[in-house]
Amino acid sequence: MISKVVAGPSEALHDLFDNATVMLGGFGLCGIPENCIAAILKKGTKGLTCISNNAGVDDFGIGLLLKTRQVKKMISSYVGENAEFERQLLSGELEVELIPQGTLAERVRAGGAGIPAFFTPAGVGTEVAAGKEVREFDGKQYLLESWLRADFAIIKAWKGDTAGNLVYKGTARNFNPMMATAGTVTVAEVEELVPLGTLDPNQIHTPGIYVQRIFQGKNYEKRIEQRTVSK
Amino acid sequence: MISKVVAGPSEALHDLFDNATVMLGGFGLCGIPENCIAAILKKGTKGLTCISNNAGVDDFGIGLLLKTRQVKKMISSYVGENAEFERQLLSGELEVELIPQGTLAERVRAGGAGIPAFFTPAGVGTEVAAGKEVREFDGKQYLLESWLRADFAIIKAWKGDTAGNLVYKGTARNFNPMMATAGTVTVAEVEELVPLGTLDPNQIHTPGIYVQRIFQGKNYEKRIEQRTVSK
Amino acid sequence: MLDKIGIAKRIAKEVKDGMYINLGIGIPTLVANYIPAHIQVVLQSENGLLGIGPFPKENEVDPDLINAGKQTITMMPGSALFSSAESFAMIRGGHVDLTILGAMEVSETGDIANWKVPGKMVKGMGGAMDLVASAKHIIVAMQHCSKDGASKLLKKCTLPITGIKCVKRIVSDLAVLDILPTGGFKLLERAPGISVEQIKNATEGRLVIEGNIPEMQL
Amino acid sequence: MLDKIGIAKRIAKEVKDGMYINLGIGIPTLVANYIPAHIQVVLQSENGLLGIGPFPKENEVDPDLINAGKQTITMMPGSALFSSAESFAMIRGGHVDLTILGAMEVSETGDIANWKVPGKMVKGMGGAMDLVASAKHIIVAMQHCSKDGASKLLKKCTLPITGIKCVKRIVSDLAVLDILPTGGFKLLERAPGISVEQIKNATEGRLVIEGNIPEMQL
Repeated sequence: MISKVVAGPSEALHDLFDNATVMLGGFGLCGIPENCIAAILKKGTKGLTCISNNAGVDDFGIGLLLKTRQVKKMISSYVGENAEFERQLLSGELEVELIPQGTLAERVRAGGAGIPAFFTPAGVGTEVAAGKEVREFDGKQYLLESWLRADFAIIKAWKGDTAGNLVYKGTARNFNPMMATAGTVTVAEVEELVPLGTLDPNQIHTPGIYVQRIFQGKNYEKRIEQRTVSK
Repeated sequence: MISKVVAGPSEALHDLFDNATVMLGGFGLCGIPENCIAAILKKGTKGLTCISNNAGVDDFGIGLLLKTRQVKKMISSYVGENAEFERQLLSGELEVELIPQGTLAERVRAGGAGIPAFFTPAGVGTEVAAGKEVREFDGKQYLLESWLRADFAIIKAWKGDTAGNLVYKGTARNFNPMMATAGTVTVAEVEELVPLGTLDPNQIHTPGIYVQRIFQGKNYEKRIEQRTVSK
Repeated sequence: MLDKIGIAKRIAKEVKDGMYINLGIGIPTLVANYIPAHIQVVLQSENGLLGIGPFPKENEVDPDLINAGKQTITMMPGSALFSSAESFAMIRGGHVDLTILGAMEVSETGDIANWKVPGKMVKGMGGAMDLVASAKHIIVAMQHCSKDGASKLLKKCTLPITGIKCVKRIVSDLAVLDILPTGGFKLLERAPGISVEQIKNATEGRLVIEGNIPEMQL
Repeated sequence: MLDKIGIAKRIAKEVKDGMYINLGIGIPTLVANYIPAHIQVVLQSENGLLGIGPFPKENEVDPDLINAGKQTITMMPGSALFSSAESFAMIRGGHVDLTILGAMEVSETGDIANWKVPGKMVKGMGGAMDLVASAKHIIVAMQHCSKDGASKLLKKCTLPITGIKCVKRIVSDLAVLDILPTGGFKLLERAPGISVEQIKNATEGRLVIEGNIPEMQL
């Protein structure tokens, strides 16, 4: 199998362009592509539409890209931990589209799976339903929701091989597997890049077919938002 | 976590009723629930609607239930290896609904995932599209297909724990994981029943939430349809 | 009048052996502390885990293992990890037996409002809309009235709603109530020391009172 | 006139380094044998495998590892296993670069018929309808004419179709042809020893011939 390994995030994102739509994996700060976010910051790409469940915190994750005004629009389910975000939103500098978390996850999966639209009950009767087709099945109402795809899907995995096969760890899996399937170009950063044949084929979470570029990430900070311990 | 372990297939299927809709995992004879099929044969349940990608062969798999006329209807994508099947179909004893394989897989997934309908391109312009809504997205035509659910989903896994968490092996995975999610009662037979905590949480293919009953299977024959070897 | 812990304790009594449960942030999270030891349940975290364990010891903290509230957690023997799509497939497909969540308002037809307050920063609905639209059984943990005494159990929600006709049961600081299929709050239990009259005064929506209303046992 | 191996050899030349490919049963399966050693491709088996390896040695046979034709197979280093839903998500989502399959008829607009013959036992479409409706690039391996000499490259298919406007290229025993976006079979290459006249006579649908038509190189 051909190798999809690139040297690092700069090479992986060399053709990221202004006004691109970018999916970023992660839930809160868990499982986010730290190396790629740093590279986008350095590259200075502007006008990004970011599809990500959350928007990071003020000084980490996507929050870093908000601070530098590289993000034009956020498509998320929850954006509550970020003061700069709030400021830009209230001042009208930032567009935000809020989507129920399960609908977001399924719309991304649908994007990767070639399903342009599907029915879901989430949001029926709420403002989320505005302008959407409502249809009843078996006595229950559902909304028609469409797929989401992106120019770039940027994801983080625990281990990956040179063919792009990926394994995630713990709850750092979250949105990463679906986003991997929905990018025209999918870039995966991994904590451990392993040789072909190292991963058990039965235990691969994301088959390499979805991944165009992969690199060994560095210096993972893995910041914790709510360190909660028991005695 | 509570244990879902039952003694064997008879106990697991004690409440299977005549005219039930039953999903059976497997592709060809690979990954089929051999023990449960034997138990249904013994129990003599009649009028079954079986949702399964294939219909077994004359003397194995679902073919055994066809021979005893326990099956009223087959919902499958390919039923080509079975002479008794052909005879019953031509004589009108057996109803058959043929569904494109990917549509079948996705309809079962939708059943488990609470998605009553979705759009897919498979079958547009063919007889499969008869009576179905056609809609265009981004210049391409799609059919609206509905979910599939069953009274019983009967699946086969490699390993399973007492909470119903499952791991499959090789291409014996196939339809089993989706079907596990789409049964009112899901029965899993496993080659190896292991204690709670034995399976790596990161490597579970089917979380136990989908499984109501699990048992240690016996005497797997694992018949091969096309033994093909290289020198 | 119940405090938060009282509400959590009362809700814990609704939990049955073998249930798969999703707990929202706030009071619902506290419920886990009061489930009796002989009752075995599996807690779902919608970011991709079945089988939430206790918070970790300092030396067990793993940044790759958090709950939906972004808190560090541990797993139980028998836990399973999965993606967000699988997690909400589970929720949407009706596989989670019980959802417990907070609310700012509930209507007498079971509508719930808990995600947005006009004029305040909108943080997003997270998984709440999926949970309320899909759950087989929803129990709401809430204050019966706002700080200025206005009822939060209403004829109709005034805040933007999260889901319609979904709430089945409410445990408030004053009472336990069911939403009737035909509409209305059916009073089941009074909080210790609270009179039916006090609950009447605190409930704007249609309150249905039949027979003697017992005091809750905690 | 090419035999089956000749058709497979010619199709093998269409394969590019790094491609993910789904091979149908019959001639398409043979294509794998003629892909040059320096070209690395990944073969998909729609029953849940990327990275089909050679057939197993007698002592390696594993009943839990078969291809879509139900034949025992092996895996390659870097293989990945998955469910049927994931497999067709991959196919439907356009992640497979090339699909090679057989056909009973192809129309000049790219419709394909390959699953059902009226009057004969219907075995089912299997994954064929998903594959043809979704593939980015489809090459059809087929006989140009039936045994009694009737053309299978038609204005319009006479058999029940598997998919519409999907075939991009045909490699038959007589020729290589592309389906033009506006309709019509554009003749690209002749099989060794076959004349343009012979191909004309064997093609019922609109045949487009421009310039000199070279003989294929195998």
